[in-house]
Amino acid sequence: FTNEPTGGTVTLGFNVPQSGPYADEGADELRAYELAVEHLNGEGDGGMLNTFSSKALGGNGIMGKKVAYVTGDTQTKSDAARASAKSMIEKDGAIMITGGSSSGVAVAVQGLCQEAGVIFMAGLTHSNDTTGKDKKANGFRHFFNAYMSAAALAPVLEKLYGSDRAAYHLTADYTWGWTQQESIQAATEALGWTTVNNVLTPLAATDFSSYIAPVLNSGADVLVLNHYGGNMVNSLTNAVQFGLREKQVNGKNFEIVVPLYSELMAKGAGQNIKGIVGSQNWDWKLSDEGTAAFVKSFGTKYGFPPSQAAQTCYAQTLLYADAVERAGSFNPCAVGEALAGFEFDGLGNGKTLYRADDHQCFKDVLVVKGAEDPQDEFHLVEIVEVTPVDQVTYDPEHPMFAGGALGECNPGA
Amino acid sequence: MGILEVKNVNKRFGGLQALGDVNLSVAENSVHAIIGPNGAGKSTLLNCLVGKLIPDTGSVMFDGQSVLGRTPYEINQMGISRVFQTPEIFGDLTVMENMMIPCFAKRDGAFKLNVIRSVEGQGDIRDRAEAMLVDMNMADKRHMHAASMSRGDKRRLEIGMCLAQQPRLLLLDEPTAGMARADTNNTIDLLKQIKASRDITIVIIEHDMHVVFSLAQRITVLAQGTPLVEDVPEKIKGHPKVREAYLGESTPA
Amino acid sequence: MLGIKGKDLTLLGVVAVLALCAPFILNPFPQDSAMAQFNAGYPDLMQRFVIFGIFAVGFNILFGLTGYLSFGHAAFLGVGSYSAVWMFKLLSMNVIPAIILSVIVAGLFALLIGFISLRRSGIYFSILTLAFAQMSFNLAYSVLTPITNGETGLQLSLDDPRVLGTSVSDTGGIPVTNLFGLEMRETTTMYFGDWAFQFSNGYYFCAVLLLVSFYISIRIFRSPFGLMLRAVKSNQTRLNYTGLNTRPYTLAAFVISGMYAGLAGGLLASMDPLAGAERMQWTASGEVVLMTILGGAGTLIGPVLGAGFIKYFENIFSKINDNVLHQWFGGLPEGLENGLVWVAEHFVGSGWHLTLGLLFMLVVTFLPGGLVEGGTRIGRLIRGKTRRADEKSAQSKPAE
Amino acid sequence: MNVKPDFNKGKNYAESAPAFLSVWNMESYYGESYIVQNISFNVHEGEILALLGRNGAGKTTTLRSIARMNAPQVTGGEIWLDHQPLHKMASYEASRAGIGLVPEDRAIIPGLTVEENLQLAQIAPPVGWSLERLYELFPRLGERRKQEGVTLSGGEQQMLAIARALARDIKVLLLDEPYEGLAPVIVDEIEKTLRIIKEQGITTILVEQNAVRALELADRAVILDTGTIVFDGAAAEVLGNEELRSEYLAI
Amino acid sequence: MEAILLQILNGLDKGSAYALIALGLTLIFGTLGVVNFAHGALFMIGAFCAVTVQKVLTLSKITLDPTKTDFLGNPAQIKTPYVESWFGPDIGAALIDWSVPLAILFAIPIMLLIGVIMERGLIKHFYRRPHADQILVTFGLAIVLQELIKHYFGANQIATPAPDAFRGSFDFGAMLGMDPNVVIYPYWRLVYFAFAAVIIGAVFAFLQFTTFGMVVRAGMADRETVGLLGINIDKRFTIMFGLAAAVAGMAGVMYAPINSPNYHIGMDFLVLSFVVVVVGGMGSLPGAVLAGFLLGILESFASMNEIKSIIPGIDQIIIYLAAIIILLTRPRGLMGRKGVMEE
Ligand SMILES: Nc1ncnc2c1ncn2[C@@H]1O[C@H](COP(=O)(O)OP(=O)(O)OP(=O)(O)O)[C@@H](O)[C@H]1O
Ligand SMILES: Nc1ncnc2c1ncn2[C@@H]1O[C@H](COP(=O)(O)OP(=O)(O)OP(=O)(O)O)[C@@H](O)[C@H]1O
Ligand SMILES: CC(C)C[C@H](N)C(=O)O
Ligand SMILES: [Mg+2]
Ligand SMILES: [Mg+2]
Repeated sequence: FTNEPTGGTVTLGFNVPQSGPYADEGADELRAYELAVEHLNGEGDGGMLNTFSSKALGGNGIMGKKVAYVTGDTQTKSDAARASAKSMIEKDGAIMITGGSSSGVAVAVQGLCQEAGVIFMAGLTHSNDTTGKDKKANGFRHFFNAYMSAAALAPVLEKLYGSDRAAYHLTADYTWGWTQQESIQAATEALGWTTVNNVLTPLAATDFSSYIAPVLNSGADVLVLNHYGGNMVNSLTNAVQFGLREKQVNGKNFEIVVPLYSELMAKGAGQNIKGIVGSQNWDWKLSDEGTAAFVKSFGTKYGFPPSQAAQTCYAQTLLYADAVERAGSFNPCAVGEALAGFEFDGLGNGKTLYRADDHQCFKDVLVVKGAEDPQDEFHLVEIVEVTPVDQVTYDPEHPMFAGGALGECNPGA
Repeated sequence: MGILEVKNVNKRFGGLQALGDVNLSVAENSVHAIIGPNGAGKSTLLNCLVGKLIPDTGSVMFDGQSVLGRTPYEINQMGISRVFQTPEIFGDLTVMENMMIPCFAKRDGAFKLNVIRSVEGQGDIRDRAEAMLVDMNMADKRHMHAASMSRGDKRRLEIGMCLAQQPRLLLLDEPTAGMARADTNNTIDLLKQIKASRDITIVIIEHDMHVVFSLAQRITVLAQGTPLVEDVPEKIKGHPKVREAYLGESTPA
Repeated sequence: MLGIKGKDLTLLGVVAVLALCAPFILNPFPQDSAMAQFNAGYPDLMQRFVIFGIFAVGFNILFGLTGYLSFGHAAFLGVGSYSAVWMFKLLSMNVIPAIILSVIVAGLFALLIGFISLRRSGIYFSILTLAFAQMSFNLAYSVLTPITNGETGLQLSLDDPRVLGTSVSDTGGIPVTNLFGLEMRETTTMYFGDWAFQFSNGYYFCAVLLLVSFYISIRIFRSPFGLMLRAVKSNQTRLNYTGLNTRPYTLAAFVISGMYAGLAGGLLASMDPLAGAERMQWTASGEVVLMTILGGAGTLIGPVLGAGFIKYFENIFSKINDNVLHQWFGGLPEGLENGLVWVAEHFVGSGWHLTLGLLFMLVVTFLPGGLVEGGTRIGRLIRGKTRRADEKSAQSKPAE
Repeated sequence: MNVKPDFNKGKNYAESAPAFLSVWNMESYYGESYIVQNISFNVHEGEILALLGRNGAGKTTTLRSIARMNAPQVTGGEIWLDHQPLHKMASYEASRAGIGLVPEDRAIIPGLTVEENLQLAQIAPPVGWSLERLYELFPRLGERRKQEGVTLSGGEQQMLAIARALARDIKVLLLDEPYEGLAPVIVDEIEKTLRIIKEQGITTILVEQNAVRALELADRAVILDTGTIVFDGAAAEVLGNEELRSEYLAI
Repeated sequence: MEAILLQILNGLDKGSAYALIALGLTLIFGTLGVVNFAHGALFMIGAFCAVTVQKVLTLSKITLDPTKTDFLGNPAQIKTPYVESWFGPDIGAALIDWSVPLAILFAIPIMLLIGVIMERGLIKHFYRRPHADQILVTFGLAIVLQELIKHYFGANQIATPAPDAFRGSFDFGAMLGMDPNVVIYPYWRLVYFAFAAVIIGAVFAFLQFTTFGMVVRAGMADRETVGLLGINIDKRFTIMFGLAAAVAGMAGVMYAPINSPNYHIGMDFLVLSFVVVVVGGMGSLPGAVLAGFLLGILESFASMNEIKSIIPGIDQIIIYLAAIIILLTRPRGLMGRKGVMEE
């Protein structure tokens, strides 16, 4: 199989955005990867190795081989990401690729890994398509997805804002935006909300005022921002500038919802984020022992708590290593088999399942809110609710995920 | 009927009437000079002939065909070549290459997608350009960068380039301005020689009366955009109005 | 030979040797040495070198010869890629029809855009091409998603119809691009002691096309057509008054360089069957401009050097992380090691852009003619200072 | 034979009268081409020096070198104007020291009116003739003061260029082919002007292809050939020297 | 009707941003003949002046509070900004609140300095070089500046709010007698618009009515001749560059509250502002301003739902489409002069 490790080391490829708008997330991912490698090689305090329910890993590398790694820059472009991944595979002999920060990139790199015959641990990607119509046998996703965000958010939204609401959507015009919008619209309409409008905005837009300006007069009383990163920071800032949050429409307070949240975005949006609801994959303030162990080793090493990006990437590295140990082989097909249907706990998300049908991970989802009065710059987000996994689970044949095929695993040359 | 017929041409620049009702007829195979004070509109008139400017009214016929509404390259392809008042040459190319381009234009017309053969291989073009350089007394400068020549040399090169096209009508806008006396004389001889060896009509604008009187068969004096007189050189020389408005007292004969 | 001679033939020969021996030349360091990071001899990067070399060579036909600075050439590259991927999806995994279609479609696209943009010159032309390319990019990125698959990029899938060929390979995967059965991704590795050299079919296919492209570009440079293009750059007025219509010349140059871009795009897709919209973005158009200027606009070999230079930094420098740095400086005392790593890490890994930016500035400031001029200067240094004296005496000869 | 002029002792190498502008062993290059090849000559206060020679002889290059333009590069020699070392100056400093150049292409500044072109010359010290005085000398310019400079006819542009030089307080006027392209009447007029300027005590170097006219006006002449000086003497001497006339001037 | 008024307002505001950036760009472009790809970076640095001032004002004294713990279980740190402890909590808080306007004062000298250093150290060697070389070197510089900012401030956006007094919006519609909440406009954008108008007016007056302006205009057309007239044009070009940098910087400072800045903000604006400059006509200041507003308003209109439903995706291409149409119908853009940058 491709890049079978023969010497005393095994090489992993960490392909993260080092430039472009997601570079900060990329940097945090990289920190987590380095930490994971440290722990796998038995250095440091072991982090979540100690809390992981599977005990196959012994801190002596993977199957006795020391873990080495290479890093690359995806530039948040499918092209560059694939080039970078290719060089990891061709030049450095990487046996597994992980990372990324955009669904487009993840889908593109996943396709490459499938063809090259290596395992892809998806990292940050939230579009339904990654494990929906674009799923691949060699690819696995630990992160949650747009459907899950919507499913987790809906009950909270109902509780907070009632079931008689009219929503106006602004949506980033690409795969993640579309699936996010579709999901949240379906979930809120099920509550009885109506959807006034859905406006697609160019990904490159930086000033959203012309999209925000007509919202107040449209009859909507909720604005859903299906935006991420800079898009979200800017559209939210614009919305607040236009005074949307102080207005009353239909006799109710006007509200803004941001389905996909992150601490880094909260930082960019500053005060504007206060009280705004959204969902997260994980948060360092969770109280389980896996989280505590991870936050401790990450915080000690870097001086600040990890982001959800870091936790996702850390967990995926451990999961891959563990699967190799359990399979007793680096062969991607064996690893894939070990991962498919694997159920575990102790990595910070509670009980978790890698579903065999689509390689999507199922676990609890957090609903969070911008803190009203943050005690320091690490407490910008507070947890509103931990939505149990059952509530966000869907059928593999759900229409939002249908189409595409997992295909066969490919061990490569 | 002359080969070039200009009828009632008017041209205004904003408030300035640069040309007012210009009529001009140039006989085939003659040398016709246009003289006149600075700013009289001589260059403007030439511009109207080659498509650089479009007259506001009037007509310009070359060999029975109107040149108005045609692009400069079409007009050139009809057989009209022009030397500019400030030299227009290919500064980035060598003198030889400068000379080859009009030869290509003559042979291939306005456009030919000639990507396969090499310039080196075009013996006929090379020979013609070489011959022209010899005629212009510039053969030793053939590898020089055209931009780095002195002004007089640039002007000679430009004349050579126009002659290389073997035009039927050659328009010269102060061809010997700034040229050393020796080269001025050479140019006069060259023009005479070409005139003698084949059919060509020349319209020349010049302030150097030595050149004008050596070459011209007829002279039009332009003043403030309108022709003042038109006559043979001898008559012009003595014309009182012309002396006053243009020649001055110290004109060498 | 081949209708070219002298220096040009030598140059072609040098490029041929370099291209054929690239797997050796680019992998000068033993596999496990600390310097192995600098090896660039793996298929993907070698392919990129030659493909972007083709792109830049074509761009140079327009920019280097006519001086028309197109800021939208990436659009043709992108169009070429999309055409090729569609060919793979619909017709066959053979690269030949895909590449032919790429070149044709890019050529037609260039004809359309060139026809309109060439009505203007100078910066106005640049902005027109930029506007067209950005429009194409935005359309590809979202509006035309059914054709381009938006941000993700157009990929092959298991249910492509593929008239001449199968949708799914025997092993259940997506079939591989090939040249009449010769798989593009197939790579043979040769070991010499600690050294490993990779020979990839795909690379050699691209390299042959680079040689052909380069050869054609030499012919164009030396042809009457090339002379006319240089005349366009030098003085359009004179050209017009010499009876030549500049528009078809510039348009032909534009289309030819668009076809080169299409070929490059088609090859990119043939090596890795994905067409991302970003490759049409202005930054991508800017990149080929930078490659050409950096290497030496208007020179034959410059663009290829420039392309290699930029791609090397993008792919090699971005992958050096502090882990690697610690390895390099590992032998030194701790304090010194950390100091050096701290300094170096600003310039590599995520700092690779910084290094690239600095190099742009240095090269263009000190070598106005680009890398080629650097080469010339070194050559002159070696040959000594005798030249200048010669020139002096030549100049002082009487002019007439 | 070339001795560095010694201003302090009021002596110099070629003439007994003190040199006002002295060019000493000057060498100029365009890139790698050696154009002006080690030339030396003197100009005396108040005289008109005709600088003659064929096309490409290096006349323009010499003037530009004296005016300290960016190109050509002067690589050797010294230029002294009234005890000031011009060779150490940038062009704007040379202008302040008293050099006024009327370049061969006249260099009227586009986008500026006639009057603005003149005003521009009076921004930096030292200021010369007033605008009124200039308009008196060139009434045609006065009539066209609001017109954009570059739309003037050739002769008018020439006048403007000379007027612009006079608008500064200059010690030496460098004229590069001022008669080129001008109608004979205008040439007469400009010649008259040059005489007036001479009466003001301004020293002039005149480059001109119309050698006879130039020599009639000038006190002294220098003839250049391929970058070297082949004659340096009284103007009348050239007119009387058949050999010089035919060899270098073809007159 | 209201929708149109709303979009015009929006366009004005976007237009002022475009116009301000394009103004500086065309100043350098038009006066010095330099294609400055680093101009966006200057705008970005301006925005980061605002960030820096905010950071400096919020520099805090750290005390440990044993009653609370931080995320690692250590005693929590309590931060009090120095300005609050020095000037008292009220004045201190007000200073922090007004950090963006204060940053203007800080940005002007900084940007002038940066501009002067840039011109003296780099740009001046490129006046006589081809535009392509200028593009390469300034693009290189832009990358370097950008990477430096990224290195010190990170890649994420940094919130830089406007003073509290300018938060929220102003109900234009209600003022004109329409229903409330129909035509609203944020206060800070009004400020931005007014600010842009003042700067644009000042620059115009400066170039048109001062001798300095005339010299610079002359120097741009023919620097050699201007030198012949005894004028040290280099010095003036340096000042001009400093000014253009200051304009870009101020535009950046004031823009920070509208969009939280990140290191990339300059590049995002760069291409668009080039389009604006060229559509306006090379070297024409009024052209740049006109084109800025025109394209800003067009962009606003194109993002109206009513229009998008007729032509899908029009909002993504409108600027480029408009640019193409304008350049094809008006050869030198809206107000370009003949011969500038046409070779
Ligand atoms: N493009 C233009 N715009 C405005 N005025 C112009 C333009 N071209 C020429 N003129 C004016 O038209 C008049 C005639 O100019 P023209 O160049 O034809 O003169 P000329 O007879 O060739 O003079 P000269 O002998 O000095 O070259 C002049 O007053 C000139 O200023
Ligand atoms: N920009 C330049 N680059 C390179 N060489 C140049 C340049 N300008 C002039 N030369 C060369 O310098 C030499 C002298 O030129 P210069 O212009 O001084 O001659 P000139 O005596 O003024 O002639 P003319 O009477 O034709 O104006 C010529 O051989 C010319 O080719
Ligand atoms: C970075 C991810 C968490 C979200 C991203 N916008 C996506 O495309 O999926
Ligand atoms: Mg004329
Ligand atoms: Mg000269």
